[in-house]
Amino acid sequence: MSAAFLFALVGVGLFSLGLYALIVHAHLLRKILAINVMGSGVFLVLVALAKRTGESQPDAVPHALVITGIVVAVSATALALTLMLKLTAETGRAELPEDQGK
Amino acid sequence: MQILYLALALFLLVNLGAGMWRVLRGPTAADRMLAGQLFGTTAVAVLLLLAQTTGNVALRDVALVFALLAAVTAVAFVRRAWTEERTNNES
Amino acid sequence: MEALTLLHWTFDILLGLGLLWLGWRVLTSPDLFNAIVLFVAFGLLMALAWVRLDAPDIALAEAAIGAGLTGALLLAAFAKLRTVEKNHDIAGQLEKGKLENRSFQWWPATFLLVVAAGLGHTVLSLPHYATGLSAEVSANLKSSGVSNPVTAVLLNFRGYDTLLEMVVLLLALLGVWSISGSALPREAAPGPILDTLSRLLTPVLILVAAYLLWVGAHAPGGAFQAGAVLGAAGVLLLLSGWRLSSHLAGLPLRIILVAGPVAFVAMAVFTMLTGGQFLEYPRAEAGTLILFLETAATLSIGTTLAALFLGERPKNKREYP
Amino acid sequence: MGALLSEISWGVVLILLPLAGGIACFLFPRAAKVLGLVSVFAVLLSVSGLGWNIKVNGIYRHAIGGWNAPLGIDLYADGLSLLMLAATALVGFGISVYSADYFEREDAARFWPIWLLLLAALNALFLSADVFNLYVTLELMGLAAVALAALAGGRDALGGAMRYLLASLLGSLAYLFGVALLYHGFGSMDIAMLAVRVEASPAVWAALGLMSVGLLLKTALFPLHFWLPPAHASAPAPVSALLSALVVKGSFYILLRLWLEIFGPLGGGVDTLFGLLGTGAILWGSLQALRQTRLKLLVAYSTVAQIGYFFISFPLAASAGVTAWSAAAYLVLSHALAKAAMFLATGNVLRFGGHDRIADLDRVVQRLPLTACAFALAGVSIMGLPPSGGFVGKWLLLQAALTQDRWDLVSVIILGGVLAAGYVFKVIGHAFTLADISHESREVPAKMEWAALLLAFGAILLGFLASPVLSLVGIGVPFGVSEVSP
Amino acid sequence: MNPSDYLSAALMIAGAVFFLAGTLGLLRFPDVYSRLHALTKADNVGLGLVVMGLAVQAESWAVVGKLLLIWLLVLLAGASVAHLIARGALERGIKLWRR
Repeated sequence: MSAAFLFALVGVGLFSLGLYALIVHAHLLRKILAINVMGSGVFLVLVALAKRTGESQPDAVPHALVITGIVVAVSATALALTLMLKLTAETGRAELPEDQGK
Repeated sequence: MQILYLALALFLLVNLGAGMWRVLRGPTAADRMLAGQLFGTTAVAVLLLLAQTTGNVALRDVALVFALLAAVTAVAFVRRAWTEERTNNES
Repeated sequence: MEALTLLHWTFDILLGLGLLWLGWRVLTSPDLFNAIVLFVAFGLLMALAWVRLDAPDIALAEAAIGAGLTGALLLAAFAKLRTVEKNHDIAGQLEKGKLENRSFQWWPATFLLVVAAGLGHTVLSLPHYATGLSAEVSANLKSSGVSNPVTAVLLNFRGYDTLLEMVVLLLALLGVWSISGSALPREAAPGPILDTLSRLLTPVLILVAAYLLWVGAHAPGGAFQAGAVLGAAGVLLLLSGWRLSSHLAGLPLRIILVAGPVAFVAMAVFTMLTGGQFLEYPRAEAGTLILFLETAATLSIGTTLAALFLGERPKNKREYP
Repeated sequence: MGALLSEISWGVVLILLPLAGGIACFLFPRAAKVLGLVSVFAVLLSVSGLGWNIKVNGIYRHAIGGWNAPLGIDLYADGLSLLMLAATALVGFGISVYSADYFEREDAARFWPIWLLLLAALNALFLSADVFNLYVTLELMGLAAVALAALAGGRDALGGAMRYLLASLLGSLAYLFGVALLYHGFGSMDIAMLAVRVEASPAVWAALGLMSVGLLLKTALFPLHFWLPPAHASAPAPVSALLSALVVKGSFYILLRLWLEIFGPLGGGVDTLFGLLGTGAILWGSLQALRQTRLKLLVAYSTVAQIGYFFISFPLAASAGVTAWSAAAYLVLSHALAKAAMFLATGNVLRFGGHDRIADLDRVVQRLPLTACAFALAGVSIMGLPPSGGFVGKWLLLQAALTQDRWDLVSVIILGGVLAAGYVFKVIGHAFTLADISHESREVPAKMEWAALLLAFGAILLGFLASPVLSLVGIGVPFGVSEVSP
Repeated sequence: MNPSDYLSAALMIAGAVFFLAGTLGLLRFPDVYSRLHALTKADNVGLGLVVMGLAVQAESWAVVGKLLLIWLLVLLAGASVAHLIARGALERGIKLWRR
C-alpha cells in the first residue's frame, strides 16, 4: 500500500464524489464544480499509478497527459461557465430547463 | 534536520486544516477569502520546506508561482465576486 | 530512518484525507461562494499532492491553471451570475439555491459507493511495480532536443497531442465569443493601491513566465505553465481596468491568439517538406525548434486564457467584429 | 502523377487542411464563406487521394514525429476509417454548400471557423490509432459541437447545448478513466499494441465498462440518449445535420474500433447487452418519432432509432463477423447521407414557412418540390426500401441474423423499418394536403434545395454501389475477427 | 548537528510559532479587520523566519536570492490584498468590532 496506491484511491474517491454531485445537484455552477473535481480525480489516478517505478524517477508520459488534460479542463470550464451565464440570462435560473420544473 | 523539515511541513498542513474552519463559519465573504489568502502563504512555506527535504529545486519555482497566483485570485475576489451591496457612497 | 518514513506517511495520509474532505465540502457546501473558495483551496492541496507524487511540472500547471485561473474564472462567473439573477428579481431562488441542494439522496449515493468500491478494487489489482514507458522515454531523451522528460514527451514524442490541445483552447475561445454578446461591462476605477500592485506584479509575472518557458527545457516548466502565468498577468491587468486599445482588438489580437497553432502547423509542413515525418524535428536543431514552438505556444495560451477570463469579444469599431 | 499522388502523406493533409482553413476563417471573418468552401472541397479531394493511396498501397500508416508506436502516436487508416472519412467529407461538403446561403454575415463569421475545426477533429479522430489521442479528439469534437449547437442562442438552444456539454464532458472523463486503466495495466496507449497485450483482468473489465458508458453517452444510445433530441432539434438546420450525421458517428467509430481490436475477443455478455439496448433504441426512438408534432424533433428521434440499428450488429458479429460489421458500416454511411438530407430539407421547410409544425405543412410539395423530393428519398433510405443504401445495410443485417436464426433480431429489424415508414409517410402525407391556415412564405435559395437533394441522391445511389464500397471497406481487414490486424 | 543547523532550526520553529499565532488570530478575533491584521502580519513574519532558516541551509547565494524574492513577493501581495479587502469591507459597511 505505497503512496502511489494511496493517492490513486483518493483519485477514485474524488471521481465518485464528483459523479454523485453531478447527478444530484440541479444548479449548473455546482455541476461545473463537480466535473472539475471528477477531472482532478482521474488525473490523480493517472499520476499516482505512474509512481510505481520503485526508487527511480516516475514515468513521465502520464505527467504529460495530465498537463494536456488540465488545459483541456480549463477550456471546457470556461465554455461551460459562459453557456451557464447566457442560459441564466435567458431563463432567469441557473438550471437546466427540465430541472426548473421541480 | 530532515525530520525537522518534514515535522514543520506537517505542522503547517494541520495549520491549514484549522484555517479551514474559518472558511466554513466566516460570517462575511471577506472572511472566507481571507482564509484563501492564508492557504496561499502557508502552502508557500510547506513547499519551501518540502524543497529542502527532497532536495528538488523545482519546488521553489512552484512556491514562486503560488505566491503570485494567490494574489491574482484575491484581487479577482475583491474586484468581481464581492457581492454584498456597497452601502455608503461609492467613491 | 523509521521516524522519517512515519512522517512521510502521515503527511501523505493527511493530504489524501484533506483532499477527500475538501472535495466533499466543495460539492455539498450550502453557499455557492463558499464552494468556490473551497475549490480554490482544493486546487492548492492538489498542487501539494502533485509535489508528493514527484510531479513538479503538474504542480506548476495546477498552481497556475487549477487554483489561479480557474479560481478567477469561477469568481468572475459567480459575480455575473448574481447580477443576472438579481435582474430577474428572484431573491427566493437565491435562497432556494442555497437550501434545496443539500438534500442527501440515498439511491445515487449507494450506486456510486458500489462504483467507487469496484474502481478501488480494480486500481488495487494493478501490478505493484510497473515502469510503463519510462524506459523508452529515457532511451530517446538524448535525441529529443530537451533534457526534461515531461517536456520531451509533450513537445516531441507526443507533439501531436499538444497541437490538438492548443486547438481545443482556441475552440473554447471561439465558442465563448460566439455565445456571449460583445457588451463589455464598465470596469470600476482601480484605485491607487490596486494600480501600484498591478504595476509591480505584472512585470514580475511576465518575467516568471519567460523564466518558466526557458527553464522548461531542462527542469520542470514549459509552454503550458509559462502560458498560464502569462494568462494570470493578463487577468491581473484586466482586473485593474486595463483594456486592449480598440485598433489592436481586431486582426492583431487574433493573430496572437492563433500564433501557437499556426506555429505548429508551419512546423509540421516544414518538417514534412524536408523529408521527415509529420512533426519530426531534425535531430540537430530539435532543441531550438522546440523552443520556438514553445514561445509561440506560450504567447497564444496566455492571451487565450486572459480572453477567456474577459468572456466577451473585445469591441472593434473599425473592422467587422 | 502516380508517384506524386502516393508520395504525399494524405492522412496528415486531411488533418492540417481543415485546421489551417479554420484558422484562416477566424483570422479573416469577411472571407470566411469562401475560405470555408475551398477548404471543404480540398478535404474532399484529399480523401479521394487517400482512398486511391489505400487502394494501391494497402493500409496507410504514419508515425508522427518519427517515433514508433509505444512512445509516439501513429496515424492509421484502413477500409473502415476510409469509409468514415469519405462519409464525413461528402456530407460535410453538402452541408457547407447549404450553409453558404443559410447564414448571414454575422453568424457566418461564427459558423465557419468552428465547423472547420470540427471537421479537423473528425478527420483526426478517424485517423488516430492512439487511445489518449482519441480522448483529445473526442474533447475537441464535443466542444465544437456544443459551440455550434448554441449558435442559435435561443432559450432551448442554450438549454440543449448545456445539457449536451455536460453529457459530453461526463462521457470524456469516463473514457479517460478507461484510458488510464488500460495504460497502467498494459503499458501502452497504441490500439494495436493493446490488442496484443490485453487479457481478461479486473482492469480490462473496468476499462471496458467505463469506456463503453462514456462512448455510449456521446453516441446517445437508448438509455443515454436524453440530451440528443433537444440539442439537435433546437440547433440551426446545417448544425443539426452535422450533429446527427457526423458527430454522433465519431464516438460510435471509436467504440467499434476498440471492440474490434481490444474488447471483442474478451467475450462476456456485453455484445448481447448492446443488442438489447439497440433494440430498445429502435423501438423507443421510432415510437417517440411517431408522436412528435414538430418536424425537427421527429427527425432527431429518428436519429435515436437509427443509432439502435448500428448496435444490432454487435450480437450478430459473434459468428457472422464480416457481414454484420459490413452491415453496420454501410448503415452508418447511408444514415449519414440520408439524415443530413432530411435535416437540410427540414431547414428549407422551416425557412420557407417560418415553422416546422407537421400538421400544417401547407402544400410543401407544390411549392418546394425539390425539398419534398429530398425528404422523400432520404426517407426511403431511412426506411430501408430496396434501391437505397439503407436497404443494403438492413439486408446484410438480416442475412447475418438469418444465418444464426436470431428471429428476435430479425423481427426487430423489420418492425423498425415499418415504424420508420410510419413517421416518414406521416410527414409526406401532410406535405401533400392543404393546410387550413395559409401564411406568407419566404423564398428558399435554390442552392439550399439542391444541396439537400444531392445528399438524398447519394443515399439512394449507395444502393447500387454495394460491391465496390464493401470491397473498399474490406481493405486492411478491419473486420477480420479471427486474426488481429497489426 | 553543527551550529548553523541549530540556528536554522530555531528560526524555523519560531516561524512555525508565528504561523500558529496567525491561525489562532484568524479563528479567535471578532471581526474582519482584526483577523486581517493578525493573518497578514503573523503569516508574513512566519514565512520570513522559515525563509531565513532555509536560507542558512541554502547551498548557494542564488538560492538565498530566490527565497528572499519569494518572501518579498508574498509580502507585497499580502499587504496590498489586505488593504484592498479592508477598504472593500469598509465600503460595504462591515462594522468595526466594539467591546
